[in-house]
Amino acid sequence: MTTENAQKLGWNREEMARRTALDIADGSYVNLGIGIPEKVAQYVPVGREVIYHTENGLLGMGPAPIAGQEDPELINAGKKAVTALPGASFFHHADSFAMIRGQHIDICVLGAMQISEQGDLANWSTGEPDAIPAVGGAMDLVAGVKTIYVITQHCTKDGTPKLVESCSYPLTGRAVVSRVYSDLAVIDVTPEGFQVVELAPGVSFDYLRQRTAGKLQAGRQKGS
Amino acid sequence: MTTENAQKLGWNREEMARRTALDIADGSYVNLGIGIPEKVAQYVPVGREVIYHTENGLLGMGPAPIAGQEDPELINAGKKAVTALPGASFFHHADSFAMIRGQHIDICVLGAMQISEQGDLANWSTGEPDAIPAVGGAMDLVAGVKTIYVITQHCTKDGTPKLVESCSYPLTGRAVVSRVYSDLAVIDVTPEGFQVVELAPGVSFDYLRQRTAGKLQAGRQKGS
Amino acid sequence: MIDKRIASLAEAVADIFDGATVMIGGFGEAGSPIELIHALIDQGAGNLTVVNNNTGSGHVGLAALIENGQVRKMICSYPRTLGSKVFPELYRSGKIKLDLVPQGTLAERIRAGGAGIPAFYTPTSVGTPLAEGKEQRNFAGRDYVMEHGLKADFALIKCQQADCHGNLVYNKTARNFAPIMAMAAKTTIVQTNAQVELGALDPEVVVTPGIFVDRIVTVSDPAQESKLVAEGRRYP
Amino acid sequence: MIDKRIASLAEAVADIFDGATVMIGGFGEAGSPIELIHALIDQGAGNLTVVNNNTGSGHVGLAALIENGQVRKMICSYPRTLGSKVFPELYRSGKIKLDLVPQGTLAERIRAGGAGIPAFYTPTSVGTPLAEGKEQRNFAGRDYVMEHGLKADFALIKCQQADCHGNLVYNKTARNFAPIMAMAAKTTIVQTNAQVELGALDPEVVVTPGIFVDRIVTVSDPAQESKLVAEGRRYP
Repeated sequence: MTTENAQKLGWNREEMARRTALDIADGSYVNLGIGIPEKVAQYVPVGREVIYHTENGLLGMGPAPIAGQEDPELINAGKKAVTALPGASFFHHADSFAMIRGQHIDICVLGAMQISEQGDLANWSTGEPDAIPAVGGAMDLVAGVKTIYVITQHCTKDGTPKLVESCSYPLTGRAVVSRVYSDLAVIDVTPEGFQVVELAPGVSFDYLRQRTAGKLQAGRQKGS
Repeated sequence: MTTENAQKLGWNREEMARRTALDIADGSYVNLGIGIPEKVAQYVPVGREVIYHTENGLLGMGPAPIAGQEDPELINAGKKAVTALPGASFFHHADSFAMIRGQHIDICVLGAMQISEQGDLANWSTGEPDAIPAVGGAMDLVAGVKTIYVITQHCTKDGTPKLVESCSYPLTGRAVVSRVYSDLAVIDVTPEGFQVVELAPGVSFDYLRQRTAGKLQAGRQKGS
Repeated sequence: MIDKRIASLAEAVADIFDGATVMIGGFGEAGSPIELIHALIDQGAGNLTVVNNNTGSGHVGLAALIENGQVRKMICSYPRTLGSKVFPELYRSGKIKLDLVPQGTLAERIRAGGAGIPAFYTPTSVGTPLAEGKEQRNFAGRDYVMEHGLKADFALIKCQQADCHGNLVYNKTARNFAPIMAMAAKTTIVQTNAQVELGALDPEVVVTPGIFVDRIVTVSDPAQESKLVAEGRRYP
Repeated sequence: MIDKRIASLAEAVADIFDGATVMIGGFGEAGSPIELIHALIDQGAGNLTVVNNNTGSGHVGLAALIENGQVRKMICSYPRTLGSKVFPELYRSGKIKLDLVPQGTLAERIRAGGAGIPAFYTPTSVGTPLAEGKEQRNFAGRDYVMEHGLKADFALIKCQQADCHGNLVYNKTARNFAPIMAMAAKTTIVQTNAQVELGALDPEVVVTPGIFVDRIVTVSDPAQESKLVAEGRRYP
């Protein structure tokens, strides 16, 4: 594989976010996790109106303010300055998580360390003994939101698959992930295991299978 | 006993309410039941500020509005028109009963059908088979408010004692009543049974005992 | 684009189905969505389970819905309000069922239903007939009963102002059960006294965020139940 | 007369005792009652159990309270915020305990504590290490864990405006845990940006009714935690 080919293989972070945004229907209530998921908001197709929830107590969250307009008391769950759009509302934490736990949010997009072929998600702890455990709202989101999408690099930096038969890291939730958007493919979690929905440019099914540890079905993918 | 004596015996409804009001400390948060308890608000001694809660969603309830100023959407738990005083707040039912159940209300004054010497209260149902059962917020109030006072006629119209060894009517709550204000006396519920705090004008301890079915202690009463 | 406004009351309640569980806001007449209830009478769905604190009064609103034979069961705390005659008669003749729930337990069950809490423990009703048959448990020396979250297929509620996203504010004690019913129902249908532009409601004062609301109909001059009752009106 | 205003921060926190459980509002710096925390550092109570979503950042506010050795245990969901260095060091050296609770479970436990609910069931954390050792139960085919209500001896919170009865309104996402902590604490101590006349707050928009508030101190120009951290400030 030449360097040039390697560069063309798969999706970059922006493309992953753009691809995810395609699957967010008009009128959805959406919670975006920290990192690549935050970028999804930029790519929602024109003509769709999506309302963003941030679990620290705001529905109708808008983009980051222009420089100098930041309000330290108007932040998102990642503790970054945001804005409130017309139609927004503020509420306290118990009400905010009632929205989450009560299955009122349609879609949550999260990052991942591992996803099992049963849809188990590990994204909060490597389980290393000296790590400071920190969970935030991740377990609440995966237990409560109707549909959980994951955006993630298909493999770790050292090439280890993140899509696995069974997670070795501590779980965030069991059987919660619906769909994975990796740099290599869009993949559904189904009763028959992982199923390819779409392959990224230059990615073949065999290439993907070599980098996936769980059961992988060709499914109804388009592309090569 | 002459008619004249009979008229002087005990407290009337207004006096019962006035006597109860004496025991409501400055700064208390208070919920008043329907009937004689409602009258207590009129008799709180000058210089004390008491904040009234009505379980349908208002803290800082004021007296009835002047005629013609009634708002059908500003009512108390008895569904009568009220007012909101400066410092009032409106909230929904779950928040209102969180105040009650969470022991944030200091005093609740209720009517009664029966009170047992253990402090059990029956005030919601006669248990008759053709009665329409209706409980409202009574069970929540007795379970949640810090101190429960009862205002009641000492006996029913046919002379049957309402203060009893054990309630025969269905209970509203067990061991919940602190003090009873009847037309004949103020009576504490103690581990040793009913204990007289104060006798109404013209009422002797023996007279009271004859009209009380539970264990009655002379206690530390003033008066005859 | 998100616009939850519906042109007519009839359209707003069209899909309420036979056998549905319907939460109806209001404490007495305060907050009662009387026009939505009348639209449900016109629509005719039957065998309903209705959740409301009371059972209506006179022969309009909730009482009329009951009188019209559309309600199989009432879940409520106080079916005996002054002026409530329809329910008692049907109840005594065995034509309607009653699930009597203490008012605060009813409110907390509805909130739990909306908040994804399947069950919780409460001290309310311990030692009373309403705790019979319910699981009890002691925490830190005190007894509690277990109660279940309550959900509904539909909620019919009334508010003061609404925007097209479904953000709502209420009027005084008419708020009562509406915010939690909006949370607990699959489909929440709102009649509002007034519609306002998106952005007109301060985000700090919105009581019901739009996420809990599905349909909004404006009824700018709603009937007052007690007036209809005093005039001896009947619906239909 | 009811007047919950207290003249000084020192007076407001004077009776916080060794071993107390103290809920502290704020999500990151938004809503953090930094002046009240500094007053608690001056006051010196130790062996505290502190409930907050995070563990502070830099060497001011909550981080400074921890660094000062006053905190025995943190109950929180995310003790690893950017800029949080004090807690991780003490935790690794075994000098502070951590009770890690999912954020929504933490919020619901606090609300339950304030609402007289000793325990409830939640789907959050089922099948994860945080559910280990907790009672589980199946309702309608789904597994839930039982969680307990959480109360405190004191709550320290910050608001935007307060009246002398303790009615509070907040500023944007600084609201976060404050309203429920005010409910769950025996004594709720508030620092407010501004005091307003009784009656100045519309009863429709009060977020925390005064019944949940015990003491109010005005701090009209509160420090901004991120600025202090950026400047490398330390307290005391």
